[in-house]
Amino acid sequence: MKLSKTTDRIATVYFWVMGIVIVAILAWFLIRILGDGLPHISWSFVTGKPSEMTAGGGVGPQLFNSFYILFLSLAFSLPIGVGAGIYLAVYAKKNKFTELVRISVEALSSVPSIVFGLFGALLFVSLMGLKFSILAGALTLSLLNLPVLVRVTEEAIRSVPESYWEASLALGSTRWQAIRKVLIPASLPGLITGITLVSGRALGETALLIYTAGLSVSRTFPDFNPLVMGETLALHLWYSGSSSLAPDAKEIAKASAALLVIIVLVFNLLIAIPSRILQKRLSGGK
Amino acid sequence: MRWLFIVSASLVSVIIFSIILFVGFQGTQVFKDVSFAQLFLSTDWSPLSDTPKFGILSFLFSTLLLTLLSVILSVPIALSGAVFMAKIAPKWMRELMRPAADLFVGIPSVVYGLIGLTVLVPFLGKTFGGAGYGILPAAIILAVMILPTILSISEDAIRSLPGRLEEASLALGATRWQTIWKVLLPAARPGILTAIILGMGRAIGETMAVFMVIGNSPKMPGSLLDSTTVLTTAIVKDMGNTFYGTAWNNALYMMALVLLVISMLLIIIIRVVAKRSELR
Amino acid sequence: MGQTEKIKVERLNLHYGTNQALYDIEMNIPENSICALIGPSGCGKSTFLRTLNRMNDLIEGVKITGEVKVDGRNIYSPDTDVVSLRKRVGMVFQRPNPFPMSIFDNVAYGPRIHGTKKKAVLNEIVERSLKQAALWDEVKDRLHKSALGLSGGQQQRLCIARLLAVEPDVLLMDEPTSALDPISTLKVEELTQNLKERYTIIIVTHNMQQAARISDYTSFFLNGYLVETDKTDKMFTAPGDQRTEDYITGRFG
Amino acid sequence: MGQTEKIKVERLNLHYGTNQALYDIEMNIPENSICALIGPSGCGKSTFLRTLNRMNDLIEGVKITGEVKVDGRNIYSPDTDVVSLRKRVGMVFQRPNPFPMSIFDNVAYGPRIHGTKKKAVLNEIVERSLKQAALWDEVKDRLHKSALGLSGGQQQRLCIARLLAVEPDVLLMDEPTSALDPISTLKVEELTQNLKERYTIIIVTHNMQQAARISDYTSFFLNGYLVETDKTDKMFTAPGDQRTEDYITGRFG
Amino acid sequence: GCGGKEPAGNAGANPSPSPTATAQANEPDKNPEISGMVTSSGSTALLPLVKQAAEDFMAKHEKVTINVTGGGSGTGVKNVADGTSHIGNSDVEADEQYKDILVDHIVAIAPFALIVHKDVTVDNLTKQQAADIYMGKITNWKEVGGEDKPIVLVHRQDSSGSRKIIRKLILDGQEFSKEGVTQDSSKTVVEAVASTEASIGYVDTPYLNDQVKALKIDGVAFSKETIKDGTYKLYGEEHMYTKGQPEGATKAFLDYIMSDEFQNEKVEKLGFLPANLLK
Ligand SMILES: Nc1ncnc2c1ncn2[C@@H]1O[C@H](COP(=O)(O)OP(=O)(O)OP(=O)(O)O)[C@@H](O)[C@H]1O
Ligand SMILES: Nc1ncnc2c1ncn2[C@@H]1O[C@H](COP(=O)(O)OP(=O)(O)OP(=O)(O)O)[C@@H](O)[C@H]1O
Ligand SMILES: [Mg+2]
Ligand SMILES: [Mg+2]
Ligand SMILES: O=P([O-])([O-])[O-]
Repeated sequence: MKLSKTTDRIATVYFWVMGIVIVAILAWFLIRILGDGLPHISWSFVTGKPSEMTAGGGVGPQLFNSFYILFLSLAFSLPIGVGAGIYLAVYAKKNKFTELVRISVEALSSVPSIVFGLFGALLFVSLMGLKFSILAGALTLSLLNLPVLVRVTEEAIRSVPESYWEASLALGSTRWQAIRKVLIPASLPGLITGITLVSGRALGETALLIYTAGLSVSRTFPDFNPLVMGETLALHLWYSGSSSLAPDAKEIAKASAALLVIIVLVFNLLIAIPSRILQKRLSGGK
Repeated sequence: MRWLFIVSASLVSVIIFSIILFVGFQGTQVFKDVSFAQLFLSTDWSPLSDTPKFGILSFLFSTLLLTLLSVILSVPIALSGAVFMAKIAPKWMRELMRPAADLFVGIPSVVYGLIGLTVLVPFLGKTFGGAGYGILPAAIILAVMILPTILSISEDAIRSLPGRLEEASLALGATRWQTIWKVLLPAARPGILTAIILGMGRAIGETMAVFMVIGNSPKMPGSLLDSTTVLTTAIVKDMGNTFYGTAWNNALYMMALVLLVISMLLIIIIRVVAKRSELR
Repeated sequence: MGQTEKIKVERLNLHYGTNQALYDIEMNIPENSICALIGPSGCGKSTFLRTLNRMNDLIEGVKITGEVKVDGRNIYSPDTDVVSLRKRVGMVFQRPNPFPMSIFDNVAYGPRIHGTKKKAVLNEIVERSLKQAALWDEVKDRLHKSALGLSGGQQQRLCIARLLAVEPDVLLMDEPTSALDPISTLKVEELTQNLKERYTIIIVTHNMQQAARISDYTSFFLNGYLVETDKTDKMFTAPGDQRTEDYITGRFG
Repeated sequence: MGQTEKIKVERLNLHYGTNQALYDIEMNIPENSICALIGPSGCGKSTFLRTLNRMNDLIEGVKITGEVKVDGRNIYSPDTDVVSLRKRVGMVFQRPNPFPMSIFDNVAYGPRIHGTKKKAVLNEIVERSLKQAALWDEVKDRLHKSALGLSGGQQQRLCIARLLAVEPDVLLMDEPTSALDPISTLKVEELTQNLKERYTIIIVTHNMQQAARISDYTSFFLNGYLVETDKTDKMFTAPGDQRTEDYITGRFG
Repeated sequence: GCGGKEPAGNAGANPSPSPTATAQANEPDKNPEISGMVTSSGSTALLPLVKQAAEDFMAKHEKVTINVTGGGSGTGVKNVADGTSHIGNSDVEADEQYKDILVDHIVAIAPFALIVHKDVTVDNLTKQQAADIYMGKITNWKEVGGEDKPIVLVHRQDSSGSRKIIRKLILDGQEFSKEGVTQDSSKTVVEAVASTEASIGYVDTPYLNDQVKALKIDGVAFSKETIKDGTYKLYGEEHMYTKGQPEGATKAFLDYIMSDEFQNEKVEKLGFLPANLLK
């Protein structure tokens, strides 16, 4: 009795310490990245064109490309990922095929991005003739997104109580109606978390895009042509850190890192707010 | 509608199989030049010597060690954090940690690597002597990188447990810790395993950040602070610069195949373990 | 009372994996009647009820043999449209299961998925259904609040309202009043009396009084067997089987 | 019957956020007695019950004022040890909530967390508790199978067994029999009669007959107010309040 | 914005003698309005130079898009051979198997330097000392006149052009020691040497900066002059390969890179040396 209470108290302290440690780790990284990068961020940096030799280059086109590639890759991977997730959560009987899909998803989730890059370079860049392009990059990136989307969708839908599903079917809905009108809305908060996760990772991806999207930016800005090369912000960060000869390459790398973090932050906020409202609505709080 | 979902699901399998086929086809070409035994049982990696040697055993060993170590470092912290967020933290703290964790998934690995290279490596070098490169800094960086993934997915799993479980336990006079340890964590096990698998997947596949801090010597590590190479960095460092179709290049594809096989094996092991513990 | 057979069950057997839960069930249920299913906990009442609109299809490892005919057509024949079957044979569950949406949307859910779009029509359906389920007065001011904020009893009545909104032929009710207070229970019981003019109702209940009060026929289940089915009057006064009598009078368990 | 006051409630008010759910409740519950709480759905019975072992602490936004004294000590005073309070004041919920573990582990859960390690002792406790809850015969061959495979009624009895295994002082039961068949119900009712020799029991029920059958005192709730509390005999024959009479005789809703 | 000057097309089309493009089609292309897309991929060391050239060239030619990406020398050569890109950049000579189909254009000279952590007191190494250090025969700075500290080797990866050049010019083709640290780009080598005590590395001189100290070799410090007069021997050639003779925009682009304008101004500014320095 006494012992269990002491244990409980120790556990509580332990969890608090761990919570604080995590916050501290994250905060330390954040402060470092932002502290290093923020001083170099200016309007002309965010919107300007890059420059090879002279200082003062910007990342405007890269920023645009980042979002464009992210958007396209989600457009490809979301339907398939959510579809497969729904299949696993709802339709999948326990059979060989389901088992196969499940293992495929897990296997896919552990494929190193360099392998995706090589594969994308072969399939999209060479065989499909897309050359180094935004489209090839986005397609390859969507392969990377896919497993996370599948897992998150499945998990989100599974966490919806069985009773909703039963209730809907018992009212004569088709499975699809039950999925669309009850399961997906109820699992939306989870899904959104997943999409944010995927987006964050996609925005930060480099290894894979070097082989598929290329390191140049279009001369026009913004250029919606998906068949031109499209260096993303993360790529530019990598390039600035490993090859660029611009005199302020180091600052550009740091500023790009900070900018990326800010973007992901804004992204999170933009997505988190509606999802929180949604969650409140779902859980019955007024 | 149903067939659409099946097609999506099949597509996932098709993709992974094409990747395995592609990597496998290219990789097995290496056996034209190198014997199976030399490749897998030798630690001698000297691609440029007059009689090139392509032994990948040390890469394999280091990959496993690094993955294991980073998961071991990360999981206890991440799980404690998940429990903290789901059940203990006051609301404001949770609302702060959640987006913060998501945020960190988005930081490019190069940035982690750079911080590792400029902060962690010199620190470890000073503290333990030597240059500070090796599996330890790589594992620490990886642990931080996969922490948010494991954290947020496990937190979801714990949070989505029906409240009646907690109620039932507390109403029996269990302390919060007992409830967490004996009821909530076991009940959330499938979700937690998913989280760990995903985190592990990222750890095995991570390249850029590891590259900058692990040292990349093609040899067995003498200690956790000794320069060594893992499969991903072995692949990435030479893939772009070796010529297509050479034994060297094919050996790199072989390593990619090995990497795929290892991660699949890990997954299968975890599934078996999970299934067994579920039956109990 | 209706003479035509609405539901006819023949040699129905059901296994959960290797456990048999129903044995050779034979039953006829006439149209526009109320049939009560009684029996001790775990005897298979819920299981049986769920075979009537194929809700057991959802559970993995369930094997069913035999026939269930609704309006003369075997619902387990391969050409059955399960979706339209479930629209005709609706179900209220033992535990309230409202959707995580507003009260209005819960009730409008069925009509909407079956094609009703017009706001005015929906309004009317929702109001009527909630009134039939004796819930209207309590929720009319908070129709657009989440249904999960209701108490257990209110939630169950909402589920009944939701079912009524799709106007099925047959209502399957699995202890629909076990979470209701006597007054709501009374209202729901009255409601079933009204509904049977148009619908066929099969209701699982633990409450002998309730079975006696509202049903025309009563079926007694035991350990997966249907011990006997008869007119309720007869069943409660002169049951044909000793076990039935023992059960009704509370003599065994 | 015990004379000492086991529980004394004074000016208890409870808000869910801005909604008040309980108003100025005053109540005394003597030791070794059974007190039934009745009232229409949503009147606050469950809410009140949960204040007695501070289960409402878990819900965000709940504000409580007033005092609840158990054995003369206010359980809402800051120095109360909630954990040992809940061990003394145990609870069975409206919906069965077994843990996703084996039947044995469910029942052994309480004793284990309170320090019982010996296998033999645990075996004995589990068997005794399951027997008390009238479940032993049904599950004795599958003690190590998952509790989630039980039917609703079996699950609820398992929850009762699980509670009995920790041997609390006070049992709070929120419609514990609403998912049970009459035979199991009868057994549980009998059980409560046996238990009250040692325990104080507060039971929420929708079933007037049940309240009348088993309880010594009955409290009638309405819209968050405690209308009246009295000896059960008196309450069902000559209630002091018109509203109580109307409710008991089914005249309003 | 990018203000292209119309007549500047002449400069690009100006036939400038290319020292290595053996069968140069010398016919002057008078068409000032070249158009099209040129893709160039490969060596990361060469990237900044090609990117800079692309930037300049696109400013002069509104209708031409030059796409540049890295991927490594091997990838560049493979890409140009299979048609994925028009130009393959490489800092080493292409493999035998490509000799027949690819045309080599040497566009710059890349000098190398040995660099050390700033606290290292040694300023000069003989070629033999450097070789011994990198082969693992010398493992402490005190053996070459420095403090008593174990040497940390910083390498480039096996396949890197830089490493091949050091192997050829310093180690005379012998094996590198397996100890030490490997980085995958010149910049991260600088980064690693700067942050690791007692370390030594080698980089293309464009990447030299004041975070690290460049060593003299056999008493000679790196400069344009010491390279030109042959006393500083540590340098390599940068190649841009095309599949067959270049045409159209690709040719114009390569011509621009070989033009005096680019060679004399930009190449040196970026830290490389003009391709014709040694001619
Ligand atoms: N999904 C399932 N998987 C395996 N066995 C099941 C499942 N559902 C029910 N059973 C078993 O089938 C038998 C009949 O259960 P059923 O739920 O039909 O009983 P019931 O008569 O409705 O009981 P109650 O009155 O408690 O609801 C029980 O022994 C139960 O354990
Ligand atoms: N968690 C909660 N948050 C907000 N309001 C609540 C919550 N739980 C209950 N309520 C409200 O408090 C009131 C009393 O609810 P309570 O569950 O105590 O009623 P009850 O008498 O137990 O009803 P029932 O017989 O249906 O179980 C109801 O109006 C209900 O809507
Ligand atoms: Mg049932
Ligand atoms: Mg209640
Ligand atoms: O130019 P590198 O081949 O050394 O990268």
